Parts: sequence; structure tokens; C-alpha cells
Amino acid sequence: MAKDKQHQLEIVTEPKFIDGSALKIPMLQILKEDGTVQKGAQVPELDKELALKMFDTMQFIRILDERMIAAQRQGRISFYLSSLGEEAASIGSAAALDDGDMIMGQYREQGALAYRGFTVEQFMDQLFSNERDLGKGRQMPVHYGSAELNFMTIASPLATQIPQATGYAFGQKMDKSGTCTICYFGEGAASEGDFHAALNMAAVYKVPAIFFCRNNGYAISTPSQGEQYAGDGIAPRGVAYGMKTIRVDGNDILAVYQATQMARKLAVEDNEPVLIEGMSYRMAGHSTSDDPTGYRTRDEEDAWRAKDPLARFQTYLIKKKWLTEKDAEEIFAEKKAAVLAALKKAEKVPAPHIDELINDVYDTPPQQLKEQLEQLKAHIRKYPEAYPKTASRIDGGEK
Amino acid sequence: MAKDKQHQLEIVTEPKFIDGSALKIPMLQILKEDGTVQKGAQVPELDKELALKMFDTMQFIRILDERMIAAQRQGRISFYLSSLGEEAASIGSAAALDDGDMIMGQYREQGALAYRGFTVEQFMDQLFSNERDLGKGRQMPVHYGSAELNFMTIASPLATQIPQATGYAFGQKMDKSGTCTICYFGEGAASEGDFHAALNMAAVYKVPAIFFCRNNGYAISTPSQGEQYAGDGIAPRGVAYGMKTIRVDGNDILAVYQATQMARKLAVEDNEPVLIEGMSYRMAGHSTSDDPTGYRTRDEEDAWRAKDPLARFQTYLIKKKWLTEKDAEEIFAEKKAAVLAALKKAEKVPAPHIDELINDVYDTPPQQLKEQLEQLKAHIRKYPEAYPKTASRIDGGEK
Amino acid sequence: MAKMNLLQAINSALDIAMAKSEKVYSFGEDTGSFGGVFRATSGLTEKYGRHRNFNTPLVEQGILGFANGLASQGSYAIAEIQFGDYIFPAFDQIVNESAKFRYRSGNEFNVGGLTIRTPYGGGIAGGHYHSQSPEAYFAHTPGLKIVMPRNPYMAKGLLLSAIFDPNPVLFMEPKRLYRASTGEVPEEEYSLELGKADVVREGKDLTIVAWGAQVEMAEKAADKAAEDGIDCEIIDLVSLLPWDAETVAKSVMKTGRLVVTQEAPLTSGFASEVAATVQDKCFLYLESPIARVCGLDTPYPLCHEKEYFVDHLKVYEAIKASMTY
Amino acid sequence: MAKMNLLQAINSALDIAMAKSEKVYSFGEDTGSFGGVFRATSGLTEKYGRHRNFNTPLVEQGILGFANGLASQGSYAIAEIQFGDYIFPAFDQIVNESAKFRYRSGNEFNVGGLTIRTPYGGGIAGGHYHSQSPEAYFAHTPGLKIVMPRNPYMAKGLLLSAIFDPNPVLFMEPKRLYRASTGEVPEEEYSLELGKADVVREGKDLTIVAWGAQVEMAEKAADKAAEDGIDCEIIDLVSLLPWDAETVAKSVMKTGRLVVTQEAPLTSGFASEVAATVQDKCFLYLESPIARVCGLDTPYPLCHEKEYFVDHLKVYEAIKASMTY
Ligand SMILES: Cc1ncc(C[n+]2csc(CCOP(=O)(O)OP(=O)(O)O)c2C)c(N)n1
Ligand SMILES: Cc1ncc(C[n+]2csc(CCOP(=O)(O)OP(=O)(O)O)c2C)c(N)n1
Ligand SMILES: [Mg+2]
Ligand SMILES: [Mg+2]
Repeated sequence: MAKDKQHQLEIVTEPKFIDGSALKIPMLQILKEDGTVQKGAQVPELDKELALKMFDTMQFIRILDERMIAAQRQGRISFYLSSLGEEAASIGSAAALDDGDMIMGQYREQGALAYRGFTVEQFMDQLFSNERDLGKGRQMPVHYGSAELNFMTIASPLATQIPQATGYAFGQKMDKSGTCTICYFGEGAASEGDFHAALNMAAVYKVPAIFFCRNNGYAISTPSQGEQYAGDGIAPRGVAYGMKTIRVDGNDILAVYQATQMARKLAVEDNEPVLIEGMSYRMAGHSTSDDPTGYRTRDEEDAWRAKDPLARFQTYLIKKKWLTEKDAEEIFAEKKAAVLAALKKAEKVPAPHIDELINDVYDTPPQQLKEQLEQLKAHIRKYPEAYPKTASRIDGGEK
Repeated sequence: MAKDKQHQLEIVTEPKFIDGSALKIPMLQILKEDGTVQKGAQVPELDKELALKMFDTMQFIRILDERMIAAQRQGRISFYLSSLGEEAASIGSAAALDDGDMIMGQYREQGALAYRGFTVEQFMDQLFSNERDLGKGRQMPVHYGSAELNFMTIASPLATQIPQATGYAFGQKMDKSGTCTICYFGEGAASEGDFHAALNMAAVYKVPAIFFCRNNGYAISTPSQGEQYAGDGIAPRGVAYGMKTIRVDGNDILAVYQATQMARKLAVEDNEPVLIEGMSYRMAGHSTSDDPTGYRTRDEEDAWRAKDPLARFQTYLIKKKWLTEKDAEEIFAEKKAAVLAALKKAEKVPAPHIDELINDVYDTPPQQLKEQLEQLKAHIRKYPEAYPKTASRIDGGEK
Repeated sequence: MAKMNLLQAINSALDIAMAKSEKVYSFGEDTGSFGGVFRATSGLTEKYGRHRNFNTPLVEQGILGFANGLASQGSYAIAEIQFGDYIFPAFDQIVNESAKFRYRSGNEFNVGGLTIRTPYGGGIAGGHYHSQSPEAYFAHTPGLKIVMPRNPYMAKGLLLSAIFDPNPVLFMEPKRLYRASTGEVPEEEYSLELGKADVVREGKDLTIVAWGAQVEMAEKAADKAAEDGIDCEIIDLVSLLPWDAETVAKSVMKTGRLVVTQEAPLTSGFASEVAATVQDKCFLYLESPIARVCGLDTPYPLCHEKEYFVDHLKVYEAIKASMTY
Repeated sequence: MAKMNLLQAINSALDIAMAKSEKVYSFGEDTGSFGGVFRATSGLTEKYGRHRNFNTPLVEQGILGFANGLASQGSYAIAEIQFGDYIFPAFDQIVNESAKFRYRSGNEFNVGGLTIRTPYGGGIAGGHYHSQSPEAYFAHTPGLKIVMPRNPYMAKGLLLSAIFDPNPVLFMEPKRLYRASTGEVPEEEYSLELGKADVVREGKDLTIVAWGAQVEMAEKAADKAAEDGIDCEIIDLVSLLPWDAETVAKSVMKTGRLVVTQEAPLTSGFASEVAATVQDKCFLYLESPIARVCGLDTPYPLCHEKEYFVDHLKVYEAIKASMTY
């Protein structure tokens, strides 16, 4: 076949249009919905301790999410956003990483953070915006972050973290750190221009980054297929950028773990960025502000309930005799108690001191900002009854 | 093979990463470099009149470009940007459209505009920013536009016109107009977020738009392969968006014509947006401000000179006996004379009146802007020697 | 007349516009049959079909690019940006494209049919990214109109004007008032003039200038000042671009004192433009410095929102300081 | 000391920074071995390798996203945006991300190592999209620093400070002066303080405030005014965010008169912030209204650039008007 020299392209004479059907990307599955192993599948190497840590974390997150949705309903926190049904995606992938790897999330990856070791108290401190929150109470609930755990602070603007992951991974590569960056995002966020910029640049610079798209079928009320995109999801885009790509069953923690483990090797050893698309489903509303009954059916939800990643993994572990029903119940009870205790404690911790209002805008507050704070404090002293939470602590406090 | 129900995905158990090699898109070529027809190729139906109009336009644009580069060197215009070597892409595609179709260009599609009927005087009036310029002298040279000819005014910010094309085509579809929009852009501009937004939205809304990427190997000094992208160019992205896609030899006007004609049919009759990637080469510097010797070799340029689209088409037409060498020389001489005459005329036409400074910011100038203009005019009257071009006409003029 | 909240008034304006012309389209993230996260577009898909009111993919720059193109084609494009905080990815399409479309083409083309709707502002426990008031970011942009209603009546009339105005309009909706602000609103079509400030209350001692949700704070502060015998004139700017400097200057020439208040941070906010212009136009009339009562120069915080918020007490204090200067 | 033009001074600063720390990276469109369209990054690839100074794909939002990520990793990321006019696609990454990175994380993370370099300004026959002065668009953004040098000496010292400053800095280079402005510049490393205005010339009758290339117009206007016996003090703001209101106020308390001049359109430009602040701080000292001498409220035109340009004659007229008020 003739080849064009400069571009090294194959030449054809028949005008044929190619479309999405030219590239259908299959989905890796190891555990079937019933928790048994797919015929022919190679279960990734995984010792009991690791498997149980993964299970433990899944349990914890499931409870945390359910409990905090309830807490929001009770008016104890202003807002919550759960990862119900998607625990395998974040936990399975986080488990395949090194602690030195950077995690950049969207907002539904509390599982990865918990896996890294964020304590239940730390979760609660953030959720209650109290003075122990590492983020100093400045962002809405679920915007966690921890430098110590290499978990970049979550921020609301969608997709901005994706090109940031490319840049972060570039720095890791230049530092010869032997680490990589994983970046999570939804299939909705993948419509943003930042996604396009990020993946193309990552492919050009060959950075050790893993782009993990959680395709959970919805962006708030917008269904993915046909309204978010018309093609075969997100994975083919990786191929188009010339990037290693794989699609996995996002509700199968073993498939997620295996794919991420291999992706990490490609990223760290070969500087090959990787796109993973994990197919899953957002079981709850988008957040506590959302009611999904307005845009999807109960039937659809039920069909996905049958694919529950936690039940699936539990069945597998029980079959493997690494876990009994009773163990699972004990873990559940223990996690639940911990969550409830931490919740009660955190809601009593006071808010950060008012002086924190002007810190961290810059490395040190400029003169004008100091004056603005002083004016504000003078104002609060004048009207203490109007600012009751602050007024009482304004001249004491820790700063 | 098992299929995932919700997503209709094929399930696999082997963790295989797919990469760019999974989707290599071939290039349609009808005319070989030597102007003969590729074996097996189906030459598109094209009558003599149309073929000669295409040839005529190519000649005109070649001369216009060469002459205006020279005019810029002589200091007669401030800036110029040629389409040397890329004439087939814009003219071949424009020839496949209806006059009612909207053209949205980047800045290197003067061929499409000339094909539509923009006169040599109109070109010159814009290039000299004189008072006859439809754009009222407000933008740099080559930022042409004409509502009458359905050619959207060129603007410098790259890629912004791509999602605009999606919106324009949406309106055409809703109006049941039977027309489409063609949108040109470079392979560099295809890195912008706006490109991603545009193609994805076009695929979702199924709008009658043809996205024509001129892949000319460079974005100013940045080579496309490896520095602009790591994949197989731009075409695979269309496939990823689930959009009909084809790659053509951009220096083969017959291939361009054929692909665009078919694309137009898909767009207008089936509301299928199409991505066409035309492979070509920017023979001159990026613009008159650029000197390409700093970033590419003479050898590379020479290799492409051998693929010249104008010579190729001329050979074809001569072989076909629709043209003789002598005809071609006559056309050349006639176009050249017209260009020179128009140039001389246009440079003598005065600039737009100063009153135009505040028109078209809004549909009518707000009070404050009128006051600003009056202040400015008072100032100019005070210092006429400092603003010689305007001062003499400030109180006469056409407005 | 019917009692409506601000959201219902917006919805009514959209409904009337869509009924009036087939060329009116409404779209944005989740704005389709779901009706948008605030439900401003509820019922429009049922009434006008899924090609007239629809969801977009999640890409603000695309929404505005698409909207610019659709408007340039001769349609009325009403684009919703889900939160004002998320308008920045579309900044280029608005500032470099929408605003310059007509001028750069010598009026060969225009996007006059474009209206950008977006909820803005704080006081809703939204933290950094659901509370910003980004109007000043756009106010430096010739070619754009910026309109901010303060109540349902204004919202409906102004939105109808914005939609059919032959210029691109950024229409910023005070989300804190979406449900909180209610009032009598005509059910039929009506329009209110863009570019014209509204004297909400006449007074002789001091002028307060505000816009959008902040007008409420001005009113409360004026009420409190009235108890001290201070008679405030309150002007709602309504339009920030072009803005009605004449009405403000006339008022300040009468009162001799000016307090401008905005939700956004102080530095380079629109209050600065008002102050700069008024000190020039009213130099000899001013009896005290023009005071700006604004947010602190920090990102919008979550946990100290109460303190950060530019409430009526802060405006009141500025009034008193100005009176006793 | 060596004679350098402004571009050479920038190049020298980049060279020194890259030699000083291996963690300094420089990148942008065409900035690799080609050296950028203005050649500010010439020679850096040869010296530091193609992983330290390199081309990016053509995507400003990606450049800034990448730069934010790289800076958050602990590197010094110097991102070039080819023209200030093309910075808007990166607006979200700058305004919502760079500026809020430290605050929102409670100082767990920061992008202090980020410096954004971009040429700005008119007077070069560039029309709408190669002439804009977009500084005011960014000046409403707590968390960001904005620096604009007026000559080679300032450019080098300020750029070195910007690169190593622990906050994100937007560094705007007056491209009209790239080759036109020359002067003696130390060849070695030195730095100039950010956030500090520079009294370019002392005077007692009237204060002129300007920044970047516009300082030249202030100087020429002051020269012309001197012929009339008017003694102008000229202040180069140098930094727009945070800006040095104290130095300006001190000067105006002395002179009693202020002219602020900027290239950008009048409405909501940074001159408005200066005027608003100074009328407050210096109310009792002002003998005439603060004058803003700015571009017209239109997009930047090509064919009437000479008339549109805020030249020294316009500044001079404002000085005279202020003196005779
Ligand atoms: C730039 C931006 N635009 C809009 C929003 C509002 N918003 C928050 S989440 C969301 C949907 C995200 O969907 P997806 O990326 O699929 O993630 P999922 O919630 O499904 O996990 C939207 C539109 C935002 N936060 N940022
Ligand atoms: C948003 C934006 N960024 C940068 C530029 C500066 N610029 C003008 S042309 C160009 C290269 C474009 O390359 P490509 O899209 O391949 O088109 P070509 O010039 O090769 O036809 C650049 C970087 C611009 N005009 N707009
Ligand atoms: Mg989703
Ligand atoms: Mg190119």
C-alpha cells in the first residue's frame, strides 16, 4: 500500500467516512455481578491483608456516606455529596498506588482519601468546617485535602485539576521521583476544555499520569449517552490522543485494581500516561441538593443496585474464606460507631478564629487586608449580637 | 461475547491497553503528485466550467499572496498572511458548497472567500484598512468578512469560531434552511478547548457542520507531530466524538472536493456533522512577521514544493485538455494585472472617518461614548499636526 | 398581576419570549426537561420542545461559543451558566467574542440576540465557588451590556428587554433572592429599559448606590439611618454596562454624600468605577469622601460568611461615618 | 552593567533564574528552541535543555492548568502567554485556581512558584487582538499579584522577584517597549520589591500615576508641563496587586492633584480603583477632581490607533485642566 512520506499515512482512493463504530472499546471485568470470577480472568495478585483493607475502606465509606446524607437531612451539616455505588472505582485504584503518588480528585473520591489514611475525625472536621479542618473551614463540605497524604485539596470548578495533574506529573518526572499522579474526574467533566488540554499535553510530554474517568452515567441530571457525548464514552479519546487506554467495570474492584496497577507501571516506568474509564453508576442524588427522581427511573436504579461493588467484593471475599458474614457485620458495626462518635465530637468543635479570614490569601497578609480585618473586628465588637459566633471569641482565640 | 447491559459494552477478561495504533486513519488521494489520477480512484463529477473556476481561483490566490507578501516587504501594508501551498484545501472545499452555506475561517482561507466572489478590490480595501473596507478598517490585514457572501468575519483568537460554527449550524438546522456551515481551523487551533467543546456538541446535537482541519504541519514554529499532539493527527478525535470523519490529501483539490461534497450531503441531508482533516504544508512563513528558517529545513520545504496543489491541478487540467499552458499563462497575467491595479487604487482610498471609532460597539453609541468621541475630536482640533491623517477630515467627512 | 418569586418571574419571562418568537432558544447545563438546578427553565421543554430548551454538555466555553454562533445566525440565544462562579471558562468567548463581534466586523455580523443568564452572589453557605459576584470582571468590556435585577418585577421586565435587545447582555440573577424575594408581577409581557438606573427611594441627606441583591441591604441600612433622622436616597444601578452615571451624579449633587455598596471584594470592583466617576462629576458638591462598602479582599469564605457578608449594618455604619465626616 | 533592551533584560532574568534552580521551567507557545515570537526565551533550550524550556501545544487554558499543577508540585513554573489578548481562555485557571489555591486548601497546597509572563499593550498596529491591556480584568482577584515593568532595569529585577515570590504573579510586559526601551542593566542577579510604587520624578504641583509603558507618556507630558512651569510628580505603580496606595496618597497629600493614566478603556479600568481609593484617602487635600486619562470605551481599533492611543498630549491636557480647575 502506498504511503505518504511526510505524514507516513496510508493512501486510499475510496472516499470512506469512518465513525464511532470504528473504535468500540471493550470493558475489563474480573468479578461478575454475583461475585464469582469471570471465566478466563486472571485475578490480580492481592494478599489477604490488602484485600481486607480495601474491603474495610469500602465499608467505611459506605457508612460515612449514608450517615452524612442523614446528617444533612437533620440539618447538622449544610451539604453532602456521596460516592454511593462508586466505592470500587476510587478505592480499587488508590490501592494500586504508592503513598508517594499524588491524588487529584473531583469530589466523589472520598474512598481514595480514606484508603490513604485520612481519619474519621479528619473527615468530620472538614464536614463541620471546624477549627481543626485542614482547609480551615473555607470550603463547602467534602472539599477535603491533605498535603501529608498527597491528596490535593478538592475544589468545585470542574476539570481544572486535569491539566494540573499533567503539570504535577511533569514535575514528578523531572524530579525522577519514581511517583505518578492519578487524576479522577467524571464523564461530565470530560466535556470541559481543560480535559482536552490535559490529555493532549500529557501525551505530548509523556508524563507519569493516570487519568481515571468515573463514568457514572450522569452529570447531575444530564445523562451521559447522547446528551453528554455521542460517541463510545470517554475511552476512545485517549486513543485519539495517542495515549494508552483501558475501560474497566468500575463496580469490579479487582478489575479496577488490576488496570490501575498496570497503568501505574506504564506511567512510572515508561512515562506513558494512561486513561482509564471506569463504568459505574451514581446510586444517590448528585448531592444532598439533588433529587434524582425528576430525571431517572427507579427501575434503572434497581438494575444498578444489583451490580453493587461492595456486595460483589464481599461475596468474593467470603467465597475465598478471607471473610465471614459475621466479620463483615462486625466491621460494619465498628465503622458505624466510629463515624457516629466522630460526628458528635466534630460538631462541637468551634469554627476557626476570625483572624483566619485573611490568612493564606497570600503567603502573608498585605497591609490593606490587615486593615480590612481590623475594621471588621471593630465592627463586630460594635454589634456583637449580630455576629454571635465570632463576637465572643474575637479578642481571645488562638491567634 | 458477553455484553454489559446498561452500557452495551463488550466484556473482556484480559487487561489490554489500547493506544493510538488501534486507529490509524488513511488519507484519500485522487490526484497523485505528478497530476495523474491514482489507480482505482473515482474522479468526482466536475464539469469544465467548475474545474476552471477552481483553477482560476487558485491562480488568483497564489498571485495575491505572493504580491502582498512583497507589498508588506515594501512597507505598503503592515502585515500579511498567505495561504501559499494550501490553496487546494480552501478552494476545493468551498467549491463543493452552496452559496447559502456559511463559511467560518481561521485566517488562511482567502481561497474560499475568493471562490465565493469577493472581488480583488474588496480584498485590497481590507488589506489597506481604507474606508471601503467592509470591516471599517478595524482589524489587521486578512481579517476579511462579508455577510452578503456568507463568510463570517475572521478574528484573531484561535478556535473560537469552532463552537460558533456548531451554534450557527444548529440555527440552520432549526430553520430547516437546507444549508450547512463549514468551519476551517489549523491543527494547532485543534489543541484549544474550544475545539473539543465544538466537536462534542456538534456530535450530540447532530448539526449540519463540516469541520475542516487544515493540518499544515506547523503552528507558527511548533511542529505538529510530537509537539502539538502525540497521536495520529486530528482525525481520530472525530471518531472518538462519534462523528463521521475522513482524512484527505489537502494538496489534491479533487480529493478535497470529493470529500467535502460527500460531507455536505451527510450534513445537510442526514444532519451528520463531519470532520475532514486535510494534510498539507504551509509553504511560506506563518505570516510576514515570521521567518521559518529558524525552525525547519530547506529540504523539508522542497519536498513539499514537489506536492504543489496548483501545479498538480494544472497538469491534470492540461492532460484533460481543458486548459493549455498558454491559457494558464494568460490567466496568470490577467490576475496579476488585476491585483496590481487594485492595489494601487486601494492604497489611495482614505481611512474611515474618525466618527466610525465609536460605531458598532453597540447597535447605537451610548451617551458616554459620544462624549468620549467629542472630547477626542476637540483634542485633535487642538493638535492637528499630531494627528495629521484625521485632523484634515475631522469636520467634513462622510458622517 | 400575580405573586411571583424571582425564579418564577424569570421563568415567566423565558416562557413569554419563547412563545413570542420561534427563534428563541434556551440552554445550559441541566436546563432541559429537568429545568435547571434552580428550576428557572422548568416547563419550557414540555411547552416548546426539546430543541428549543435543552441540556448542553458540561462545557461553559462551548455553551458560549455555541450561543455566539447561534446568535450570529439570527437566533435569540439564551445561555444559562449554572453558577456565576463557573462563567470564567467562557470568559474568552464573552470578552473577546460576544463583545467585539459587531465592532470587528464593521457591523457585517453581530450577536445581538445573545443573553447570558447566571445566578450570582453569596449569603447561601456556598463558599468560594457558589457565592462569587463576578460582575466587575465583565464591566471593563465595551460591547457588552450587564444587567442585574433586584426583585421579581424588575427581573421579568429586564430579562425580556435583555433577550430582545440587539446587543449581547449578561444578565446576573441574585440567587439569594430566587425564592426569598416575592412580589406582584404582571403575567403578560412588559419590558424595562436597560442602561437606566432606578431611584428606589428619594432622600436628601445621602445617596446610596447598589445593584442586585445588595439593594436590599441599602434599604435596610436606610431604614435604620432614618431612625437617626438621616434621609437616604437609594439608587439601584440596574445596568452596570452601560451605566447611568447621570442619575447618580444628579442625586449626589443634591445630597453631597455617596455610599456605594457591593457584595464583591473591594479592589477593582464596580463600586470603584462609580466612585471614580462621581468624584469627577460632583467634585464641588461632595461633603465627604465617597465610601465603598464591599467584601474583603479575600476569596469568598464558607465558615465566616456571616462576618464577611456585606450586611446592612456595615452599610449603616458607612452612612453614619459619611454624615459625621 | 550592560546596555540591554527590555527583551534582553527579560531573557537575562529567565537565564539567571534557570541557572539558579533546576526547578525553574519556562514554557509557552513557540517558546522552545525557537525562542518565542518575540524571542524572550531565546537560547534557554540550548542552555538548559528541552525539558526546562519548551513549546506547549496551542491551548492557553492548558498552559495555565499545567503551570498550576507544576507549581503546586513545588516547581517554579514560568508560563508565557503569547499575547495578553489570548490570556482569556486561561482566565478560569488564573482567577479561580491560581489565585485561590492556597486559601481554599488552608495552606496545605499553593502555587507560589507560578509566574505568568505576557506581552500587553498597543501602539504597534496590532488592532483588536494584539493591543489589549487586560490588567484590570485581573485586578479584582485576591490572591494574585500583578506586576508591570516600565523599562529593562525594572523588568529584570521585578521578573526575578516574581519568579521566586511565594505567590502566583502575573507579569505583564509592555511589548511596544520590547526593543524601543533600552538602558543599563546589571548582568548579575538582583531583585526589586513587589507591591511597592516607584516615585519616578518628584514634583510639587500635581501627581501623575501610571504603570508599564504608560509611564513614558506621563514623563513626556510632565516634560511638556514643565515648560509651562508645572512641576509634576510621577509615580509608577509597578505592582497593581497588591498596590501601594500609601505612596500615591502621600504624594497627592503633597500636590493636591492627581492624573491617572492607563492604555486600557476607561470604564472599570485600574485607574478607577486608584481614583476611588485616593478620593477617600486624600479627600481634604484634593484641589481638583482626579482625572483619568484612558482609552475610549471601544475595542482597540487598527486604523485610528494614533487617535485612540493615550499619548502624552492627552495626559498633558489633563494636567492643564487639573491645574486650572
Ligand atoms: C466549571 C463547572 N461547571 C459546572 C459546575 C456545576 N457542577 C457541579 S458537579 C456537576 C456535574 C458533574 O458531573 P460528572 O463530571 O459526570 O461527575 P459526577 O458528579 O457524575 O461524579 C456540575 C455541572 C462546576 N462545579 N464547575
Ligand atoms: C487563542 C490564541 N492563541 C494564540 C494565538 C497566536 N497565534 C496565531 S496563529 C498561531 C498558530 C496557529 O497554528 P494553526 O492552528 O496550525 O494554523 P496555521 O497558522 O498553521 O494555519 C498562534 C499560536 C492566537 N491568535 N489565538
Ligand atoms: Mg458523572
Ligand atoms: Mg498549522
